[in-house]
Amino acid sequence: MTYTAEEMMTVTAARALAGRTSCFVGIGLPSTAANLARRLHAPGLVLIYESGAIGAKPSRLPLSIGDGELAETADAVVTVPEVFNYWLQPGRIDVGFLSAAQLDRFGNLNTTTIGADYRNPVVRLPGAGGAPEIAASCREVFLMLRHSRRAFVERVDFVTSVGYGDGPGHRERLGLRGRGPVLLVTDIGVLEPDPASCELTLTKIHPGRTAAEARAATGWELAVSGTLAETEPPTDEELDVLRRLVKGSEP
Amino acid sequence: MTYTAEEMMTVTAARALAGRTSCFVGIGLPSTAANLARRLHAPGLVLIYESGAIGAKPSRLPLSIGDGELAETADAVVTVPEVFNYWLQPGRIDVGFLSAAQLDRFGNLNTTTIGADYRNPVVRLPGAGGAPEIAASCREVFLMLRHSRRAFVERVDFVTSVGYGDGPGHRERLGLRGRGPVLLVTDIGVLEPDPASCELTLTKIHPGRTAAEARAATGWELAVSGTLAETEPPTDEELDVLRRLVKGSEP
Amino acid sequence: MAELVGLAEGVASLVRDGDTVALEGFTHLIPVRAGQEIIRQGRRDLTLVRMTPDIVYDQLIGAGCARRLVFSWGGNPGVGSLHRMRDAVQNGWPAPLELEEHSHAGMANRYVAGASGLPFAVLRGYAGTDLVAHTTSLATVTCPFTGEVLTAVPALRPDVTVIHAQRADREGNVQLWGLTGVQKEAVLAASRSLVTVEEVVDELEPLPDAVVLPGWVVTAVAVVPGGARPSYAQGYYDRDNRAYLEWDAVSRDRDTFSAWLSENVLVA
Amino acid sequence: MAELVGLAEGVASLVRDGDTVALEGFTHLIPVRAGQEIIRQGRRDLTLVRMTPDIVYDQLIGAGCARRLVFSWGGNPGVGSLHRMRDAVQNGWPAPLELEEHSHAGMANRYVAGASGLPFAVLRGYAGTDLVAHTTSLATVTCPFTGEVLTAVPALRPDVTVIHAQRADREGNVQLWGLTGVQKEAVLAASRSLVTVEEVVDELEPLPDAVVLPGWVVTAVAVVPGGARPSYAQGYYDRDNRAYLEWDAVSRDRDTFSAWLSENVLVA
Repeated sequence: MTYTAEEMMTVTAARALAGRTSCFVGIGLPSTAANLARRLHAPGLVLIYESGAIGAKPSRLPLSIGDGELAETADAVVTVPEVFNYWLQPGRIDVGFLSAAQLDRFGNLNTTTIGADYRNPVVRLPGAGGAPEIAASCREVFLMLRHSRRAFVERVDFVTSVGYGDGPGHRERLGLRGRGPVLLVTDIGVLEPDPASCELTLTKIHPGRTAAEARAATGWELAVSGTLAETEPPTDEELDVLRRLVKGSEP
Repeated sequence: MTYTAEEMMTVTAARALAGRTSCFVGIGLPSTAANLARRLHAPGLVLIYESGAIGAKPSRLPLSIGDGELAETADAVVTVPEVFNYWLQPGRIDVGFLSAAQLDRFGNLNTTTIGADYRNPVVRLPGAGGAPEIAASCREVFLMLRHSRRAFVERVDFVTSVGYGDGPGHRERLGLRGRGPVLLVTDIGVLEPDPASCELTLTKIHPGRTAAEARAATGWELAVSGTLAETEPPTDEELDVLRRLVKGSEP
Repeated sequence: MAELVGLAEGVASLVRDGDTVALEGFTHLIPVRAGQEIIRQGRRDLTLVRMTPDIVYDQLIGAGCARRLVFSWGGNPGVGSLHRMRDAVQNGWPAPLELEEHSHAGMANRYVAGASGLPFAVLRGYAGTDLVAHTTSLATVTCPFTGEVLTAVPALRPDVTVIHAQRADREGNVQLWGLTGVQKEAVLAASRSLVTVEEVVDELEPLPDAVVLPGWVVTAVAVVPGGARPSYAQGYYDRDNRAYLEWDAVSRDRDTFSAWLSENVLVA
Repeated sequence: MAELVGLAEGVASLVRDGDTVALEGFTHLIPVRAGQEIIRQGRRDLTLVRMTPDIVYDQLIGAGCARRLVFSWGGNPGVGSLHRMRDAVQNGWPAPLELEEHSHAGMANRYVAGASGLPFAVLRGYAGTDLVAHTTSLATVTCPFTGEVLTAVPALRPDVTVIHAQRADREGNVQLWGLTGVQKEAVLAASRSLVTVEEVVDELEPLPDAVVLPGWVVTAVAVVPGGARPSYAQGYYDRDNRAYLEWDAVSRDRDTFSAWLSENVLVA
C-alpha cells in the first residue's frame, strides 16, 4: 500500500510507544500516534490530556485537548492544577509528546517567538502551554516535526522547553528529572540523541528518503549514525487502522 | 422552663451566631450550638466541617466530624487539603468554634499535653487537629468551656492554638489574619476580650450565677466588666428546639 | 449569597476599567458571551488573565479592551494563531499589548496560591528556559529541609473572575461538570466573581465529576443560555469547530475584524 | 495495573519492619482490617503516619508495632483519649513511642507535597504555637515576591500507604466516594500502596463526589468486605458508634487489652 510522509511519521511514533504505560498527549500528530498505538500494539496505554482527562479512550481523534469525549471516556477527570501537580510533576508519566516551531541539535524547543527580539518578534507563536514541564518531568520525551531548515536550526530564537540544554550534564545541573528527548520522528527519518554528546543524530531513514535529504533540511551539521537503519514501512494493518481512525474523526 | 448549665451555654453560643454567614464546626457543644442556630435565627448559616463538608445541613447532630450525613447534606464535598487550603486559610470563614483542656486570660488554648515536660507529660491530650489554623484564620473565634481552676489557668502548659498570645499586638506580629477569640461562653457567664488589654473579661453572667463564682473558678485574677449584664435565660422555644435536636440525635 | 443579575448589569457592576480580569474555562465552558459584553460596554486598560487565550480574547484584544495579557498559551486551538493578538503584539494595533507569559503549570499554581490565600506557589518548572529571563513574575525558593532550589510564582488575585457553568440554583450555588479546568481556583482567587450559566434550576442534583461553588463565594450569577459558544457546555451543546476555523479568516484582516465586531458584538 | 491479592498476602509483600506506613481515611473508610493484619503479622519498628490516629492505631501501638507516630490529632472521636497511645507515651508500654506532631493543615499539606513530587509545602500555620519548639519537621520560608515569612512543612513520602475504598474494577482501578479525606494524596505520595475494598465490580459506574485512583498508580487491591468497621463505608454500612464507646473500656487496662487482642486479632 502507498502511504504519505505524515502516515510514516505517525506509524513510527506509534510503534515507539510499545511497552509504555502512560503518555501525556497534545493535539495533532502526537494524539493521532497515541490513539493509533492504543488500537494496535498498546491497548492498555494510558492517555493523559492536560485538560484533566486521565486514561482517556476517545473513539475518535479529539479536535481539541478539551474535547468532551476525553472526559466522558476517562478513568478519572481531574482539575488542571491536579494534572500538573499530582500527575506530571512527580514524574509518573512515561512519555511526553511534543512538537515545536523550532528545535536545535540538543532538542531544545521554541514555541514562543521567532526573531532575535522577544519584545518585538518577527512572529509571535502561541507560547509555552504545558510544554516546559512536560519536557522536564516526563520520563522520556518523543518529538515529532517535519524536517526543514526553518525549523531545524543551529540555535532556537527562544528556549521554551529544554531538551539537553547545551549538552551532556545540563539537564542534571538544572535538576530536570526526566531523561529528555529520546526520539525525534521527522518526515525523512528518525533522530536519537548520541549517548555521549546528546546531539540528535539520524539513526533511521524512512524508505525512499536519503541522509543527504535530511542533511539538506537540517540547519546544523547533522550527524548521521554509522549504522543507519531503514524504517520498516507501514504495514497494511497499520495504514488501515490509521486511515479508519482519521476518517472516523473528520468533523 | 428550667434548664441545665449546658443548655444555657449552648443557647448563648447559638445566639452569638446571629448575622454570621459561615461557621467552622467541631463536634460536641459547638456543633450543637451551630445546628441550633440554623433551626432558630440563622437558617442560612453555612456549616463547614474539617472532614470536607461545606454547607452541611445535618438532620441530627453528627456523632463525629466525619458523620456520613454531613457529606450527604452538604452543598459541596471537598478533600481535607482543600478544606484547609482553599476555605479556612484564606480567611473566608466568619466564625471558628473551639474548646480546650486549658486556656489562659488571653484565650490561648492547650489541647496537647498537661504537665511541664512535653516529652514526659502528666496527661497526653489528643493534640492540635485543625485548631491552630482555625484560631489563626477564622475572622472570629468563639470559645466554649466549663469554668474551673483546672481549665482556666494563669499559664497554659502548651500553646496549641493562639488567642491573643501575650497581649495587644501579638497576633499582628505573628501575621495571624483573624481577629482572635471574641467570645468565651462558660457555664457561669460570658467573657469577652478587653479592647485595650485583650484580656478575657467577664461581661455577662448567667441567671442565678455570680461574679464571685466565676472568680473562684478562674485560675487568674479575673477582670469583671463594670457594666456586668445578665444573660437572657433560654426561651421556651430555644429549649424546645434544642431538646428536640439533642433527643433526635441519640444513637 | 450570589445575586441573580442580567449579564449587562453584572458586567457593568463587576468589571471596571483598569481591572485585572480573568475569564477561565479550559477549552470547555469558555465564558464567551460575558467577554463580548465586556467589549460592548467598552472597558479599557484591562489586564486580561487566562491560561489559554483564544477566540474571545482575540476579540477583546482586537477591540482595544486590553493593556496587558497574562497567559500561558495563546492560539486558536487546532487552527493556528490569534491574528488580533499577533497584530497587537507585533504592530501595537489597536493598542500595544504587554505580555506576562508563563507555563500552564505556573499559571495553574498561581491561581492555586490565590485561592489558598498564599502570596506564592512552589513548583518544578521553567528551569533552563528563556522564560526565566523575560518573565518578571518568576523567582526561586530554596527548600529549608533539603536545600533544593525550586521555582516560585506569585499568586494571581484577579479583581474579578468570570466563568461559565452549566447551572445554578436560586440561592446562587453554581454547578459545573466535565472538564472543570481551573475555574474553582480562579473564582476563589478573585475579589469578585461573575458566573454565567445555561440555566437556573430549583435543585442541583449531584452529578459525577461535578464541582459546586457555594453561592456565598460567588458575587453574581447571570443566566446566559449558549454563553460558552462556540466552545461547548457538556450536557448542553457541542463545540462549534466550524466557528473556530472561520475565525481565522475573520480575524486575519483588521477591516474584516472591525466589520465583524460591529455587526456581531457592538450592535447586539 | 494494580494486582488483586489476598489481604494477608498484600500486607506480607508490601509492609516491612521499619517501614513508614500511612493508614488514611478521615473518620470514613478507615482501613481497620488491614491495620489488624499488620498486627497479626507482627510488624515492628514502624513509623506510623496518620492525621487522626484512633482505634486501629491504638491497637497497633498497644500491640507494639510502632516506634514512632506522625500525626495531628490522636483520640477516640466523640469518646475521649486513646489509652494505649497514652500508656505508650506516658509509660513506654509496651514500647516507647516517639511523637512527631503537626496540625491537620500541616499534615494535609505534607501529603500534598509528597503527591506533587515537591520536597516541601508552604502554609499559614503554627505561628505562635509551642509546636514550633517541639516539632523538628517545621521551618519557615520567605516569599520571594512579598518578603512575607510563612511556614514550611516537609513532604510526607510513606514507604507504603494503606486505604480502604468502596470498590475496584478488575484492572485495579479504585473508586471511593463520600468524604474522601486525604486518601488520594496519601496514595500518590507513597512508594507502594495497598487498597482494601468492599467489592470488585466489572464496571465502575461514575458517581457524585467520587475519587478514582487509576490501577497504574496502585500497587495492590484486596477485597475485604467490612474492612473499615467500626468506621463506616458510605453506601455499605454505618459507623458502629457502640464499638467506639466500648473501646474505651477495652483499652483502659493493659490486661484487658492484651486479652482482647489475642481473642480478636491475633487468632483471627
